[in-house]
Amino acid sequence: MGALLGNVLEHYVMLAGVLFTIGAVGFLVRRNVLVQLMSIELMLNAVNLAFVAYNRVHGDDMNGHMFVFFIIAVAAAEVAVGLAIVLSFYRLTGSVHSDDADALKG
Amino acid sequence: MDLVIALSPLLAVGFGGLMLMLAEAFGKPSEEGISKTTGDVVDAGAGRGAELGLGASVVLIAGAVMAVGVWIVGPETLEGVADVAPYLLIDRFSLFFTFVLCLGGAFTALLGGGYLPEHRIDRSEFFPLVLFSTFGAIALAMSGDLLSLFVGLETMSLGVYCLIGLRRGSARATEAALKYFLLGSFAAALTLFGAALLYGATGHTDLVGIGEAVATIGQPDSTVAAMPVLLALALTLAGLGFKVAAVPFHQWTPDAYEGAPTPATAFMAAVVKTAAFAILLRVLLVGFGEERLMSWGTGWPPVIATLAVLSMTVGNVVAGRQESVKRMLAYSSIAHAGVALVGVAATIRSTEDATASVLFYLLVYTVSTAGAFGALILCGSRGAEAVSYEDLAGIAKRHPAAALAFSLFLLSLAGFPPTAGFFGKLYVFQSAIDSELYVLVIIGLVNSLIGAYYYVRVMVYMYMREPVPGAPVAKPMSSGMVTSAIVLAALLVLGLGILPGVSLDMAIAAAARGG
Amino acid sequence: MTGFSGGIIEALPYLFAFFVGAMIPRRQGWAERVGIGVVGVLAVAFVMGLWPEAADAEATQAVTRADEWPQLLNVIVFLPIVGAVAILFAPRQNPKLLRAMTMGILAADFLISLGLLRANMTTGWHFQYVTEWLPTFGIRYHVAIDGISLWMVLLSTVTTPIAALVSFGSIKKRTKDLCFAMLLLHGGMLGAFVSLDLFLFYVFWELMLIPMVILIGVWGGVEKIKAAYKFLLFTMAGSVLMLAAILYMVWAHRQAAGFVTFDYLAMSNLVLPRTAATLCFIAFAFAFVVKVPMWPLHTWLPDAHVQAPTGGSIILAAVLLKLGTYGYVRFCMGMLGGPAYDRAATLAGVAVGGGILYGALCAWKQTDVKRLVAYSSVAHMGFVMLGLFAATTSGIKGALLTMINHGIATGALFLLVGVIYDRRHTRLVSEFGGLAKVMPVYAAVFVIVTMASIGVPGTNGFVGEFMVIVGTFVSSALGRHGSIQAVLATFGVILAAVYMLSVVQKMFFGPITNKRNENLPDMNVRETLAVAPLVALIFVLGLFPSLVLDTMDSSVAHVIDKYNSGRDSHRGNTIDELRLLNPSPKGDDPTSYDHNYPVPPKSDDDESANAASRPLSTAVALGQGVSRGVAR
Amino acid sequence: MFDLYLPMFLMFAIAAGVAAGMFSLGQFVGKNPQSAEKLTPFECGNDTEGAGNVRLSVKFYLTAILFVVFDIEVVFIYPWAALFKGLGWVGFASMLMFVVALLVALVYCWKKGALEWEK
Repeated sequence: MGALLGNVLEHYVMLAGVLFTIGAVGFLVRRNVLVQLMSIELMLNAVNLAFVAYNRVHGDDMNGHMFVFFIIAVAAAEVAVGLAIVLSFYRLTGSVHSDDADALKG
Repeated sequence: MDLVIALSPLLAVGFGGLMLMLAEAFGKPSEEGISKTTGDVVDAGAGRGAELGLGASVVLIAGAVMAVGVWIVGPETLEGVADVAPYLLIDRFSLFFTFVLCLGGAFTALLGGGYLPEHRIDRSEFFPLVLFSTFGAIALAMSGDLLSLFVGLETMSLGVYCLIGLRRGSARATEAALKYFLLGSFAAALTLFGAALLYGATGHTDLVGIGEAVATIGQPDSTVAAMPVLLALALTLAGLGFKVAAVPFHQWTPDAYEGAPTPATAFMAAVVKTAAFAILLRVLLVGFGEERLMSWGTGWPPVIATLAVLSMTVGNVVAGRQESVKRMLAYSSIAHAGVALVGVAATIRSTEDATASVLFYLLVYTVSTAGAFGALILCGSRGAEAVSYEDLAGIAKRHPAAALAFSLFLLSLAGFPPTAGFFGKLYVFQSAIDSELYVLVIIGLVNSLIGAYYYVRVMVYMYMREPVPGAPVAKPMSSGMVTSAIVLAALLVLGLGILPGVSLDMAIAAAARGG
Repeated sequence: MTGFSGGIIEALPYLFAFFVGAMIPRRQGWAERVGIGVVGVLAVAFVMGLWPEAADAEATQAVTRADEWPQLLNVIVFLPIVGAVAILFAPRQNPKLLRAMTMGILAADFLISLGLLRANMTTGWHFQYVTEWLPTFGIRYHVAIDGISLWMVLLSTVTTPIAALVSFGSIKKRTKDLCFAMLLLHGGMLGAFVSLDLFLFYVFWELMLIPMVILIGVWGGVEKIKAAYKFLLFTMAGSVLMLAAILYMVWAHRQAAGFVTFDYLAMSNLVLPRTAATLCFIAFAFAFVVKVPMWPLHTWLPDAHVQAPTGGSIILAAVLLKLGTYGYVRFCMGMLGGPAYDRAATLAGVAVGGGILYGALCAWKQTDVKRLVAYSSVAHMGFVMLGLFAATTSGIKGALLTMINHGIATGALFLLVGVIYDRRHTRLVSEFGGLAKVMPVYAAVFVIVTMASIGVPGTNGFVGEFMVIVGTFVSSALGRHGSIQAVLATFGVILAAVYMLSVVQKMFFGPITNKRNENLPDMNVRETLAVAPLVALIFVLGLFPSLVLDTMDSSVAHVIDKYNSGRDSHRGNTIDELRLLNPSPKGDDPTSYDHNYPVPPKSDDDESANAASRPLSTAVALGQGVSRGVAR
Repeated sequence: MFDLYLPMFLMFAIAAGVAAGMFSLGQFVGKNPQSAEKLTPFECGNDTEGAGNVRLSVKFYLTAILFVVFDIEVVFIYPWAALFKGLGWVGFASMLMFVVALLVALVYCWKKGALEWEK
């Protein structure tokens, strides 16, 4: 077991859980596309926190940290692609409101 | 050195992608390419769609051939494979999937090579993107660890988001890309959180380690708590459910399929779904393969069975009422995901047969869907793309070959005997009956009845209906690449339908000896 | 005999591919034609390579009887299918060549099928050919005929050329699709009649569907599409349930005998638990009752007939309906005798009440001739099913004979209705009157065929119906209802006379009411040529029925004793008993009906071993691969 | 446990108090006339023209994103550099492949004109 006291791990995991739920609810509730993008990033960072906290418990290998590196890199790429799509969406429809995305119906 | 041989399909596709990027950047635009572009920076790849398409398909077919080569060499004998083991498992299971994914990618590249120049979409980034997405899909199918699962999933998905949003001018394509992007990254975040909980509970990130740790739940000395594992199971199922487009998570599919250019839709329907099933099978059978989790009472089979029933029923019923053929094919791909889920649910008792049936079904599904979309592309030309039923009215008189090809693929999707689709469905339902899931089989068969209705409805429009005088009529286009893709798909559909012996034994071998 | 012809058979596919390849006309110059021909040959070689067993004939472990040529059935079934594919490559521009090719192939098929008559129908399967198709599934390409299916094949090879001859006369547009649909339909029907492997039967059963839908949908009448949908969905609903029953029985056989097989011989040797047997019987019966059609599920037939073109409705009436009854004899009575016996009395009631009486009353009310003939065929098929439910020797023989007679008589009727439809483009009885004066030959033929369909002694109709009624009277399966049902059936014969003669009177005799009927041309050469063989058969079978009846003795006896053994085992078994009827079938003597009984595969990985699954260990092996090697 | 972090909490509290105090003082003590002229956005003296959200050209976005994407890769090079000695040739070869992929991406962006600042 890592140097951390047992119950402190729960604090971190609790925090990660709370952050994740905030991100998920933010994604589902908010209509502005940029806010949805931000809430996805929030969810990813909550997962990072959980990984680092758990890695502290399973002390010997650096799996958790390695995972975090990859998540950060992929999140950056995801944001790049996401912003490009949002930009072209904004260019075409003049708004970032996801309710306006109703050209495809039926 | 063995490692390079073992990973040859993956490296070929990746290296091919890089080469294609450079070729596209440094190639000189074709003369008619320059005249068309209005922007100040003349796209180097302008007007080069056909050549790049051919290059991409050659690379992907080479990948497929290498996969068969490594299969013949026998991945167990190559000892270099152990170095990269927990992250990329090179065994018969992943080689079979590599073959299917490369085949699907090759079809997409061929269709794209014909479709893009025809509809003046001059974004020839299409082909490097197809290569990189297939690279991600193969990595996903090969991955034996949550890390490479996530990286493969994201590489594939990012490529597909761009593929959809390629036609920047059209609001429909951008909107489709936006919807798929939002839901796709949401699904990836769910899967990730599941992975974090699994890592926390078991201390392993590789699937086999997780499987063994999960098996120790309940024993006195086990350090693994049941709660996070069950929560992780739910989250992973939700995340992969999005990717597989099972019903409760399918809202994005019709819009994404309809908005995207048709070759991209073929790619999503064939390759993305197959790769998602590959990883779903591996995660469920290896990560959560322990008896209690796999039993009908306490484990995931009832969840998968409900997903299957919902997907089949909703997919078929809603597909029947669609007006656009592309949207109908989107809902029918949801129904086919449902049938494959029946195979996954059937793994509770006859694991080998059920896994082999899912593998074979996915091979048949990839070929038939790619062929169907190819024929749909062939039926429409520049201004008059064939999308709705009315566009296809009376096309059998104007372009009998395209109509015949389209009917063949529709019959294969509907599951009529001489074609491969029937055998795939039969094999899945037989393994479901071996696991005594009678209700599932009955529902599946009734759904294939509904499915037969709307597949034959397209044939009715093609053969028996006259085009409404005023309506814009889709003129069939002539493109060598699309025709060659269709002929290849037709040969495979009939070949697998009449003589499925060889590929069937490969599927069984792939499912049986994991190592 | 087989040496030389075997060689031809081996070379046939390559010759055929070369011929088709070289025939693509648009390419000028000989080099391209030869080149494509060679590509065709390579393609066939590739296909042969995929299916190694088919290439060397002696791989078929079952040696058939000395005097019978094993490949005969393959040639009969696959000639039209390969012909259909060849038609696709033929040029679309000149229909004359297309028609000539189709008629040539159908005539050749008819002549070859006459070879079947040469062997006398002793007990056991004839012209049997077995080869491995999918060993891992136990699916074999197993074709054979016996007394019953022999006459079905001949009926089909006789009526399809006639239907083609007639439809080429009346249909001028899209000939290529018509030829393709006709040939594929012909091949599918023949395959369904001869296949003894449940999987093969199901493949041919579904293969027939699409060409018939195309026939109805493309050249049909006003609302042809609705009729095509109805036909497709009714039949599909039935066959989907049948597939579920097949899969269950295969699984049950695997539990009982240890190895997986789809073969009919193995399935008929299986005793299922009581509820499962009843459910399977309901599934199979539903599929065949829809096809027959029997009373509650017959609504698709009148629409399909009214909308179908003449040729299509001849085939539909003459052969497709017989598949339902043939399927009932072969699969419901042959495999699931027990539940068939329990349900026989009620189903016979439905056949008499719904089929014979209701069908006759509906026919009587119709104003459209084609719809009238459609309902009359519902009545005739009611007779056939009554004979099958009676399950006595004379009942079943009568039923089989009525199937052949109905095929001939109703086929001829539809042909004749097509004749006046081509002239007046209407089918309403009120439109015609006093045709006898204008078209004497046509009237004479119509009266003769009406006599046959009513069942006047001397024509074939009478013999069949008489034997069915006698069989119902003495049947043990129908118990005390037998006599009542026989009486009602005889009453049905009278009703048949009523509605047929009333139509004949209205259309042919009395004054010419409608001016347009004055100068209608009489039957031309093509139509007379088409109807002549049918009229001849009416009298031949009417006066010498023993030609057909004697050949059926052994196979009808076999069906009855399978039916009785099924009944005894079903009555005796407890709720969950699952066993093989006779555990040691004699698989190798050609005279027994268990010839070529499927044997468990002798390969090393014993089939039953991997049938019992080990969920966790294989799953771990699946993911484990070589990852164990990594020391982290 | 709480006493371990007491000084930190105190420091936070004081900082928050000072900041809040400054704002509230300005609000309550000073008089702030809401004249129209005072509410216009302050643009270093000259008056404003044109719409509020001027259309930014794409190149700002492009440069920022390219920076973010390429800078993240440094995350992977750091641990590799730390263990450079231990990894030997295999490590070097794999990192070489990683860098080559990045190079191809850079050349692609450059050739496609993503890095052009002024036309």
